[in-house]
Amino acid sequence: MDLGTIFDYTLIYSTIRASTPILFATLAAVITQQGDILNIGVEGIMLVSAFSAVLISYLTSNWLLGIAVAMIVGVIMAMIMAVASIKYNADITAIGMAINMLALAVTKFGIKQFLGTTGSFTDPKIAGIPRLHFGFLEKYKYLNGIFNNWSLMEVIGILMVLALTFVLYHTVWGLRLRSVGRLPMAAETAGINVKSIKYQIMAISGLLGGLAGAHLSIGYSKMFIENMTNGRGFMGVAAMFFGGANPVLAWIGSLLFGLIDSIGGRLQAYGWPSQFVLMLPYIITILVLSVSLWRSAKRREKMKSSLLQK
Amino acid sequence: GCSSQSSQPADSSKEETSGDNAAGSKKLRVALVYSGFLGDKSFNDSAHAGAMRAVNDFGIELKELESKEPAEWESNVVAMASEGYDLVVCVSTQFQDILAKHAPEFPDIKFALIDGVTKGDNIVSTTFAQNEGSFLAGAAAAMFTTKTQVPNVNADKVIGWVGGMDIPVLHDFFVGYEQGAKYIDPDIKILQSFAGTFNDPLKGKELTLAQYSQGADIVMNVASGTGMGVLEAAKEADKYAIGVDMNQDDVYPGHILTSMVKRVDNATYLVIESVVKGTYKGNTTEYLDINKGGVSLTDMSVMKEALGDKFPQDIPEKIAELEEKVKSGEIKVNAYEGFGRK
Amino acid sequence: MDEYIIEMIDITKSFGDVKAIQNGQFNLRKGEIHSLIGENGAGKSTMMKILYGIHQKDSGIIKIRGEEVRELTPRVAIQYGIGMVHQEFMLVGDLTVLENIILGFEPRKGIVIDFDAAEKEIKKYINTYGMDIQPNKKINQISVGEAQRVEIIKTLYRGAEIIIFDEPTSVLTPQETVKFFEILNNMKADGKSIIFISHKLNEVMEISDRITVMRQGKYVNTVNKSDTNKNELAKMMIGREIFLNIEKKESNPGKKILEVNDLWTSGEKELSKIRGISFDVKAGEIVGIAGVDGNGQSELVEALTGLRKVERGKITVDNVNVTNLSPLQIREAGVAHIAEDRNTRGLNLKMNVAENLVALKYDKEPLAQGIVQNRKSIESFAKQLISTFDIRPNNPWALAGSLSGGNAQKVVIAREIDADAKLLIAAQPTRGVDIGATEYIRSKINKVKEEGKAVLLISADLEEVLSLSDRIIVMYEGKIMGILNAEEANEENVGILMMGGETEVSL
Amino acid sequence: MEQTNKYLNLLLTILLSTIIGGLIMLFLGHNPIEAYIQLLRGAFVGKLNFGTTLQKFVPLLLTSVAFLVASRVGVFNVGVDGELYLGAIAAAWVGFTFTSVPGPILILMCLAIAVIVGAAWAYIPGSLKAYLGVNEICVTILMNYVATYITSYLVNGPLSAKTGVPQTPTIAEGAQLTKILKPSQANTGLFIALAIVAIIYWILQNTTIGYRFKSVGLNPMHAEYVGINPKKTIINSMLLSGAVGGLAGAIEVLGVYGYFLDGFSSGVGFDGMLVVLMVKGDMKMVPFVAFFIAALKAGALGMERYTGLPKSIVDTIIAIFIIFATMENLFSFYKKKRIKTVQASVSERD
Ligand SMILES: Nc1ncnc2c1ncn2[C@@H]1O[C@H](COP(=O)(O)OP(=O)(O)OP(=O)(O)O)[C@@H](O)[C@H]1O
Ligand SMILES: Nc1ncnc2c1ncn2[C@@H]1O[C@H](COP(=O)(O)OP(=O)(O)OP(=O)(O)O)[C@@H](O)[C@H]1O
Ligand SMILES: [Mg+2]
Ligand SMILES: [Mg+2]
Repeated sequence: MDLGTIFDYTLIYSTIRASTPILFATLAAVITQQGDILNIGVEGIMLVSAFSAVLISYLTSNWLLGIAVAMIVGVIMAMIMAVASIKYNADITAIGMAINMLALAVTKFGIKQFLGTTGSFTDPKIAGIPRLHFGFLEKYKYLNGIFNNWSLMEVIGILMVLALTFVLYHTVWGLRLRSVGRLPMAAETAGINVKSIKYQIMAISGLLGGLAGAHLSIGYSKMFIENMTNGRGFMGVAAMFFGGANPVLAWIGSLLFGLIDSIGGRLQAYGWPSQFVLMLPYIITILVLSVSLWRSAKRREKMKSSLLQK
Repeated sequence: GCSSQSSQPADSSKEETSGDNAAGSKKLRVALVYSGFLGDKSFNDSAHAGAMRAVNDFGIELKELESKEPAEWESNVVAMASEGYDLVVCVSTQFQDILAKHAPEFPDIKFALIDGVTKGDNIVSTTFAQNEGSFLAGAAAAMFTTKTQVPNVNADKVIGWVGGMDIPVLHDFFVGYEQGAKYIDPDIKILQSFAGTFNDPLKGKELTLAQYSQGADIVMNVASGTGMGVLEAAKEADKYAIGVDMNQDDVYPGHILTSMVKRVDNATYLVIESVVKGTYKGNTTEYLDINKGGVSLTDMSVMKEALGDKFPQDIPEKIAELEEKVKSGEIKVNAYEGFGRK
Repeated sequence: MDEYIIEMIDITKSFGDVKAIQNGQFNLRKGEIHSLIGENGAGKSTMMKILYGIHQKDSGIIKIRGEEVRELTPRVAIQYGIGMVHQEFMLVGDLTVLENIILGFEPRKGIVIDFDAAEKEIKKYINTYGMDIQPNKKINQISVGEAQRVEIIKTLYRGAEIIIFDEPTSVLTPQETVKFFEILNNMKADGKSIIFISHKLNEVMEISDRITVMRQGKYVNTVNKSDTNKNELAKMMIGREIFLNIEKKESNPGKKILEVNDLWTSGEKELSKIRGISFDVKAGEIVGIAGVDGNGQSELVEALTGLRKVERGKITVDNVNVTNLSPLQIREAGVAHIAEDRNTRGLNLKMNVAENLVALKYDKEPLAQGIVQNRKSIESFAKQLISTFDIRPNNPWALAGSLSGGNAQKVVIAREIDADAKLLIAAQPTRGVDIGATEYIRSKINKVKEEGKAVLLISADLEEVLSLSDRIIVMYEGKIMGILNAEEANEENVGILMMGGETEVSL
Repeated sequence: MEQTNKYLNLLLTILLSTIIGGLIMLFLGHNPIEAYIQLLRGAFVGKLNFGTTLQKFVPLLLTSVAFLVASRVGVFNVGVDGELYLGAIAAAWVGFTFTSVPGPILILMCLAIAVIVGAAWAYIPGSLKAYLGVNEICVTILMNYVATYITSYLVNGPLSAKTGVPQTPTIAEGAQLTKILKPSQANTGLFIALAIVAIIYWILQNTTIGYRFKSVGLNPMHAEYVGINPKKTIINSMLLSGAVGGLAGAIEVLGVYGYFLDGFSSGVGFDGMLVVLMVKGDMKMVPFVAFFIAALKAGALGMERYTGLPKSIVDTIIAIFIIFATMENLFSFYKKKRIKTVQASVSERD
């Protein structure tokens, strides 16, 4: 086995590329988790948005419009969840799973109804989200390989991580959101409208889920295939847990997925049984989650220890 | 035990004939049962195309049932048989056991199995020598990867292969592909990946890009929906791919060297035709190998047009030569366990 | 009367079938301290939560500065200059003191929070009222007293002119209470109007200008402090005269049942880690542990009952080493435990009374044969305890969560006393229970002692500790400040020890 | 009073989703009445159709109960699918390996191994949850992927029938459960499932095990305090949950397929979870709702066959139904009225 062709510089960009579809889902889960809502419906939001993005981009040949509509559709889906869970007290997990199911069904007959085909749809008329190409980088092999030709969405993804961090920890709204997620009574008594904030984060989650979907269908690829999210929303939720709902840590979680995925793809080529390579990201995530919790439990215990005091 | 259902075929046929103004004679009723969904631009779509040709040519009545769930495959087959369809075509190897189990329960119904073999007086099986077609694809890929005059082709002797689910029939493809490549150049390195699913184009794309980054210039897909991602990766990375099942050459012209066509459409058309013409004979197996035109490579004309004079003309020439050798038996292509001539 | 800045007239409020308030009346003059008193569940908190907009009244009129306000939410209340320091602090543990204070009223530079401006503003209050806090610490890391100061600054920061304190002193030491009253008087001098909720009559008599009494959701009366006295107030609160001091028989301690030797544990907070304490409890005596909440009492109880890991040291029960055994093993060694928090530990509110009562014996004969539960025996067992301990309603299938605080506590007491253990650990046995039930529970605990069992009583209520115990251990910051015999202990010297001070009588 | 409201709610929910589904069909240019008739026919009329309903009911019932068992201790076992797969392949392995064992014993062996494997698999998320506090929803979702890949590896490698289809060899004739309602695939697994469910209900309701589950599920702090070990209880319930999940897989193999087929069951575990969430933990309702969903799914097949309406419409209706069913006070108009009248009478008295 030639390790050089597995761990070379192209792995850096391929990690970014493979992690971005998960990253948006991760952030969609992070923002709601900050308000104590486990948004397991990201998967479905993504799927419907991916479909809308392709549909609009195909009909108008305008990728911006595609993204915009994907985001609107994402918000609509999220609002269904929000109304059901906030106004009508529905179990958020149940609603999330129902939304996922709804998304699968709706897109299935959506393809047939609006695109006149089944299963999958691709067409040259679909306008894709552009890539950022810098001519001056071409001279340098490594810089070119790592930084050139990023998809616009990959850049936006990272900007989103920074933006979310900023919003959560430096703005008024972020402070209020964090208090809502941790002790809603405190927020309520500070005159903060807890429900309104919960609706807001669900809406933002819908926007991010919409971006996630749009990236999937007109950014990362230019097609729509039934169930093309294929668990990426769930992976996003896992990455969110990994990062304890902190945007930067959760981003690292999704990068980890991307990295393992990329390495896995390369390892397979050397004859590893495909199934074992394919299950690696899942196993490693479980391991990392367990180890990090085990360690933090230990650390907390140590910190709490009375023997170390005085 | 299907007597209790006798009323059903009657009334549904009534509905359908009422909408049918054609000649008084009853239309032949054909059902196609898939083990997945249409729209894969490969295996299933190909069968669908064949069936549609039969609809055009013979005016048959066609019912298609798609499903991904094995439990539903079985009940779909049984339901179609109970409904009294004249011919039930099962489009996938996966129906082998289901047919073996249920065909005897419906002795008056004709069954056909595409891409698999099941014995039975009312079953016609068709299989393909995908290994032979893949042999040619492998040879073409092996030659192509060193043609540095073609843009973005490096001198490295590395080619790729991306499969959908890791199931036996895909290995039959791979065995041929590998043998073909090694036939051209024993030193060639072949990267093999499975996406683990037939409908995750993103995964297919990622795997393909990984293979490109490991030096492959051309990657064959045998991956149904996942394969869409393989082809897209070729276009995006400005590299090359090989299509499968149907002629995928013009999906991204100039990036798909050729396609290994499996004439599922022909197989479907032929079995319907045999029933129309009354030549259907149960308990037979049609082995559609390269000799019978069951598998073949496309003529690379799309690629030729795209590359112009950079197109390596020696490839189609060599492939034509190899094709003859395979046909004549001079080259014997290996098959994966459970496949090949029986 | 237009001099009132708050008028609440004919307020009613129900929670489902519970009529929390039926005829609520309350008013407040500018610049006065007006106490609201009543037994547990009298509706004090509910009245004030309605005023602060947390609960919506079912009917009635609320006027603020003479103006009728129909739609009250916390935000509206804050705009009217009302602030509330809640019975349970409304502080977000993960956030800093500063963040908690400015929450909802953040000074900003553009969309960014201006933390510097906030800190400057807060310094003003710290200086004016002499309230010491550390703005950049997380709430998790500060003491209860400090948390209360944070709550007060929070209301001041929001511009409150009318401040409601819901049982503010229940978590404070006598000395801290003195300091707290100073702050209250400062605020009054500053022109703030204050509502003070309590059921401690001493405090009420000390601080108030006027006093309103509620009983069982109904308004009883409003009196000037100068026109009343403690006895009259007590009668109004309870509707009868009551004497809490139970007769304490001369104790007759037997052999040591519980021995604790150099015990160390971790703690929820820095101050509540147990750091090397030793003591014992003998058969036939009640040892009381006094101390301000959060000085390690909870941790001690948890360590003794197997709910918290012991890091060093040894615990024996009747000469059996139970250090770090499981709660079940410790119970089997002869320990019963009245948990300090009936809602989370002591009871399973979502199970019925019978299920709660059998929790210690559900898998023993005759309540179960093998793994099969015997519904009939469970019912008769529960009914018997219900009648012995006078639990109301006497329906074994009622949900524990539907019981009033006092009756819920009786379920816990019944179960633990029925366990008939050598050692009863009673943590805050009467917390949040009304006077009638308190009297009953204390007499039951005393009876356990008289039966020759060992009792360890932990209570934040100094009066309770003093009136029941034979010996009193005072804890401060996870250590024992002193162990006093009942005769030599009084509110003053125990109070000083509770503050970490020195006193001559300490042994 | 409360009870009737709940059932009334469910009926109203069904009605509402049916109407919405009908509107969607109208919008898509189909006749909803016709479609619903075909749906009912597809679910109930004729041996094939009714049999298909029963065949779908069995695994759904078992996965619902598997999820229910874990949910009693407050654990969200989304991993029933994984347990089902591993149980299924283990049962298949025993079934085709020990062919000389007499039928009934072989069946028991198959069920036993599936139970063990399913339980062992569920032990992982259970113990991670109990001892490390790792979120079980996250872990079980991830473990489902792992389980699918493991079975996929086995069925394409060591346990492959080598026929070109990714499946194991067929299990011994004697181990196959008898089909009822031929030509449908309904089988005597139905009775095994019903018996198992009855036993589990009995355990949950009448035994000390059930008491412990309930106690831990409703308040683990209290349970710990009275001497029940919440960690062990969580793990035990996950073991039981996994066992039932594994059993569901075994019954599918022994009853429906006769072998393990790669990817044979998509998402029954999820469906089971949804059933439980819909009834909000009311155990008695689980079988009925599971049957209802199974009938809808089977009916959808029929509807697609007879009308050409895509099955996805029924999936849409089911999803809408779930969304409404999980809402709490959706149909509270009559409740509100009640409270208002109570208040009115109160103020009258005062
Ligand atoms: N959030 C709630 N939802 C439903 N019922 C509640 C709630 N909070 C309290 N109750 C009801 O209040 C009654 C007594 O509870 P509560 O805790 O107020 O007791 P208390 O001793 O009167 O007050 P406290 O413990 O606050 O001093 C019970 O009947 C309980 O069901
Ligand atoms: N959220 C709630 N849901 C249901 N019942 C409640 C709720 N809050 C209070 N109650 C009930 O309303 C009544 C009044 O409770 P409230 O908390 O106002 O009493 P309180 O006078 O403050 O008592 P305490 O001295 O214990 O704080 C109690 O019987 C309580 O059970
Ligand atoms: Mg090359
Ligand atoms: Mg109160």
